[in-house]
Amino acid sequence: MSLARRAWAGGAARRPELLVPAALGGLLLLYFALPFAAFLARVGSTPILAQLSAPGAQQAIRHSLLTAPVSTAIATIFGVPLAYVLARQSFPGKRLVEGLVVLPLVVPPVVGGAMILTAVGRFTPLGSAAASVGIPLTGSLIGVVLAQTFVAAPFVIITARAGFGAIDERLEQASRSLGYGPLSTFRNVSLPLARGSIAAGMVLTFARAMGEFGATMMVAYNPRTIPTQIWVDFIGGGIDAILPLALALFGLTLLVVAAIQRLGRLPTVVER
Amino acid sequence: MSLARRAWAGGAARRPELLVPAALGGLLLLYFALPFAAFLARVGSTPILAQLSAPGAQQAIRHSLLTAPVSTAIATIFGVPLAYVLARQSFPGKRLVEGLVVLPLVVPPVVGGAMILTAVGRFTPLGSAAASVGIPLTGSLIGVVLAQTFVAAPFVIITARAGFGAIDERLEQASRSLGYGPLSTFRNVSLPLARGSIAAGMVLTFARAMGEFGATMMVAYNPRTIPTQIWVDFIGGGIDAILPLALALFGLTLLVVAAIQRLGRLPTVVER
Amino acid sequence: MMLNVDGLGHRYGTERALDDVSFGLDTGELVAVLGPSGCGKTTLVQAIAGHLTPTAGRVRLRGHDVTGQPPERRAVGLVFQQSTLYPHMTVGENVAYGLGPQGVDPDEHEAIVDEYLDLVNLADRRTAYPNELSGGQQRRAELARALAPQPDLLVLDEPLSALDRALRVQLRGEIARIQRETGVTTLFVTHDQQEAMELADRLVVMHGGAVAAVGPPRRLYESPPTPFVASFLGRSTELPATIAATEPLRLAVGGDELTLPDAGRTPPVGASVRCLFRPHGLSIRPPEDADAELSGTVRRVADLGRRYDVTVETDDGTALVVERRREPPAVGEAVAVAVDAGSVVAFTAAGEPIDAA
Amino acid sequence: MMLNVDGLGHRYGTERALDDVSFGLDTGELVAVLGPSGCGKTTLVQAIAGHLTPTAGRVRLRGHDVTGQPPERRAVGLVFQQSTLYPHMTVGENVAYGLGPQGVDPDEHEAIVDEYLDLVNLADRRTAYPNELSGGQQRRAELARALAPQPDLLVLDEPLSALDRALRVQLRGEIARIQRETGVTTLFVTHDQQEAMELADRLVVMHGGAVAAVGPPRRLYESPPTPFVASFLGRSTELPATIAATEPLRLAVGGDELTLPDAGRTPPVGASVRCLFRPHGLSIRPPEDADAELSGTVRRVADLGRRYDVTVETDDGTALVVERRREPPAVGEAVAVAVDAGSVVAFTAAGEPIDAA
Repeated sequence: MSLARRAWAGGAARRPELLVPAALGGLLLLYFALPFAAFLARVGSTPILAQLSAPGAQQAIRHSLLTAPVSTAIATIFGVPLAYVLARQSFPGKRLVEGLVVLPLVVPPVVGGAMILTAVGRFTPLGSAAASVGIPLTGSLIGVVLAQTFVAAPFVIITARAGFGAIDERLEQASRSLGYGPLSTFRNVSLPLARGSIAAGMVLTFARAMGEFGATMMVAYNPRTIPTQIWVDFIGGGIDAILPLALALFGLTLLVVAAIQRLGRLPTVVER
Repeated sequence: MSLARRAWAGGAARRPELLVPAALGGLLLLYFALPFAAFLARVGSTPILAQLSAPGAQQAIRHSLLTAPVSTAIATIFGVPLAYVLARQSFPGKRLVEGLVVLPLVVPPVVGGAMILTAVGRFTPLGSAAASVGIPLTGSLIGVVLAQTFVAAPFVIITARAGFGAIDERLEQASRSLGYGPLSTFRNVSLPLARGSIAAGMVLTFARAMGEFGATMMVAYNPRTIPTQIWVDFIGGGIDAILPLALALFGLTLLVVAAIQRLGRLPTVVER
Repeated sequence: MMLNVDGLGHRYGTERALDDVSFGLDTGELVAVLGPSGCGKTTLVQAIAGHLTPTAGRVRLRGHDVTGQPPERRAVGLVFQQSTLYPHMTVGENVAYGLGPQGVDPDEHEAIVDEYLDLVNLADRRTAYPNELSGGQQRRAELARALAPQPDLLVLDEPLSALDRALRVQLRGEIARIQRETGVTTLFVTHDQQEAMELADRLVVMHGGAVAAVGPPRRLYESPPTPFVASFLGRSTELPATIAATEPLRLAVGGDELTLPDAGRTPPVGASVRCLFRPHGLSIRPPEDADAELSGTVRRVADLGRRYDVTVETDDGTALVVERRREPPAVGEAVAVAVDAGSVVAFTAAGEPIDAA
Repeated sequence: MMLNVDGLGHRYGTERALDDVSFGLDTGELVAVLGPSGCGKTTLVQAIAGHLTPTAGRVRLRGHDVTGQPPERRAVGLVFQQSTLYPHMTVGENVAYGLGPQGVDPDEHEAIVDEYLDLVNLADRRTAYPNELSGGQQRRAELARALAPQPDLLVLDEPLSALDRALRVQLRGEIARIQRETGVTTLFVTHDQQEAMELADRLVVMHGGAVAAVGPPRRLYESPPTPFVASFLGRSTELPATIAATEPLRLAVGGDELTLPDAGRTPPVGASVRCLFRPHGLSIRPPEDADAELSGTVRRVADLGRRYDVTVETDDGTALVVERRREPPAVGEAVAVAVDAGSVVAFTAAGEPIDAA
């Protein structure tokens, strides 16, 4: 079968009929690449470090590097079990749950922010109760985490679910029949085999959390994260004022993509 | 085999060991559901129509309903051929292309906006040349489309690619051997079989384009789309001022999710 | 009895997958569950191993009712058609995996793994990963893993169906040897009657979720209780016939008469019966041969190297396959076909066997 | 010649999948390409159908070189192991799909579809969708679709390998009938030697990307050119032997001597040879039987209903399978084994056949 599989690839390797779609797609790729290239060229002629050491930029970076990992951790701890249940179990209302998982992905971030405000805003019962015991749910780092988690958690759920779904359930059954309970089986078999997918999902969630802008603007305009700081700087100083912080964010993004590619999982997961 | 497949599902139907992960995941689902519920409850007590008929709101809705379909069309026309090539062909540099497709997905929207500005901003060669012939690439509906396409196009590419990838290449080979050329085969076999995935991808791209905020703020703060108008209204009037427009966006989102669920493709595509 | 399956039934929604399935396995026995796709074999395996709770009936292991027990509480080793070796563990680690829950002293794991890898002739692949093994080696590693914890019962669910014929025949012999050497009670599930008959002490033939027959291969082959069992256990051609006389039992088939050995109970003269002819019980004769019961025209001759399969179309249009070792007749030739009465199995119109006493 | 494959070679990167493969098919012939997994069968099919451009050699259809032609320019009908019926079309639409490019008048499509659905006994499922068909019906619909455009060549790539044995045997007969009725030149690719021998006029045996033998089943079975062909075409046990005398040819095997029919060319006395014994060419005798060439102990008796397969372990430890129709000996019994010299195939140490003249 291995030969057979390679046969298709080999046959495809000289398919002239793919030239037209490749040319069409190339235009889109060019449009993706052009802004990147222009951005990098422009950044090259800017004093990066000086601007990054300004107190506002420093603080924004600190806030982002604090909140995004926390949001990712929350999304992973609660999302991976959910992903496993969705991959393994059918139950009444499953489509509703699936819809709920996808919703934050398609709800515009500003609407998501508005929704969070209606739920935990300062003048809601929940928000005022929390604020009165000294835990402000908006305009605080907690608010940032709430916004990021809402918007970014679906990525790790969906990707981990794909990973669990790709594991033949019989591998788990074999483990049970070899004497391991459900928890040991999950730890010994399901988790190691889905590790790549879970990591890819965490990386996507982290990237989305780092870049979160719309919902954060509504829920916690202060304290600033990198994206909100970029906006403030942009209002004040235009494009050149924001290049250093944008580059910092972009650098983190590049790291993320490199990690995805090195894990080698995203294309697979996305492909199948 | 059909019996065998159902055997697993049936066996899973009473697996008590899934209660703990289900409970953990339920907390996350609750956090997704709570803001929605609070939002809908709050909206119920607001004079929607009056506010939606204000000229600013009307114009924002018009702009959004004009730009998002155009962006979706561009992404589809160029993205679906690219998806087909990625699903069927291996070539040197494919990983780079895949990285390029994923990048706009993980680049923070504000950074994406900054990148577009460095490429086609008013003071760049490209931007000034276009503006001089009367086609302003920023601060215009064209700018909105540029921002939306950059941010939203990956969705239709990735989803369509998954759809094409799921088609056994031998179905296409059979069509070729029955006398159809590559183009007829694509039209008769590949396209109909991937239709569900392509539609789901278009729906996701449309939703993302409708909700686009960060990049649009940078590239075209004016003319206003619904998300940018929401932000402006929020600054001026707080949460209650934006509920009608947010509801309009949310309503469109709900339509989108319903369409996805009805097409029945997203969970499958995402799952595998 | 090592395994007792008692009145097992299962439904998926409204679809009945298993219907009142009962049989047992003695210690050390190798029994094959044989049936076509969709006959409920897989559901049966899942219920015995504990991955599915049947909607009716009981499963007993060593006399203990385990119907409600989870799989990890039953000592049932399981090998599926697809490999379930863990890709993130070496072959040795896979084989050792089942030893932990048995409370085997970790110091002894190494020796036990060696022993079982030796048993399946895989000692030199201990540090390999499953994806580095050939298809046959994967099967053997899987057997070693299932056997190492010394299960009460080994269940092999179509273990060879995904393999090439040559490998399948080879591994069949390996499984027989391994079962002989370990003495493990084995349930071998397959759709391949040749495989089942070659390996098993007894067969459980399943059809439509129910047990169609239980017994040793030879008895079921020679005296099948239903036409389904008769045709599933070996090639045969069915011809309609009527009872011409009862003592001795004579059947009218295709214009000729055929005398069968005395039967215990027979339908009355004139009743319709279903006759199944085995290819090896038929022989080609010259046309007009006085001893031959049937006549027809040769439609096809398949050369199988060792023998020819000659397809003869009888005068009423039925295609009859006849085995022949010598030079076959030519296509188009008119021939007579003699029937070895001992190889014919006959059933009443209702499917009751007419026992050749 | 309908198809000529001439010196076909293909590499995937540095891996050689096909190596100088040449053979031809006469019009109306049914030829089977037979070989184990990974022998290059699939690559060969892809090259013949035009879905892959071979790195060496030519493919000719009706004498025209089509090596560089795309698949749609070759009239090759293709059926794979997996169903490739289009799920969004009915069975009738699937069968009609190939008629359009042939320029068949659309008014005639209906009649042609009816004709081919009749041919495969599927006329009543015309408006069904493929997922409503059983596995066997899908195969037949696929055959109808491949045949409807009346291809020059029908290529069946393991068409039955995914099916249960009972269905496989039944469809094998169907394929033979359909091929006979349509007269289409057919290349049948399989790993199952029984399937190949039953269906094919000639075999092309492949091994490691190259052609190991071409010829009618019986000739290859009786006079295999290599040990691989000998063992792949039928069960056999290999025993090492040495030449004891050359006229007549006598071999020393396991302490005894075995006289073979006169051979054309033989190695010198004392040379090592490889002897393959067919199970049906061996027979169990009482121990100390003067005519028996080998002796050993019965290790296993498998009851196959029609016959027993008796595994005898010879004194040097080789397991020899012997077919027996009568009551078999008991396990553990000491027996002698007589060899039918005519069924033995012998090769030099280098794998050259020692032709029984």
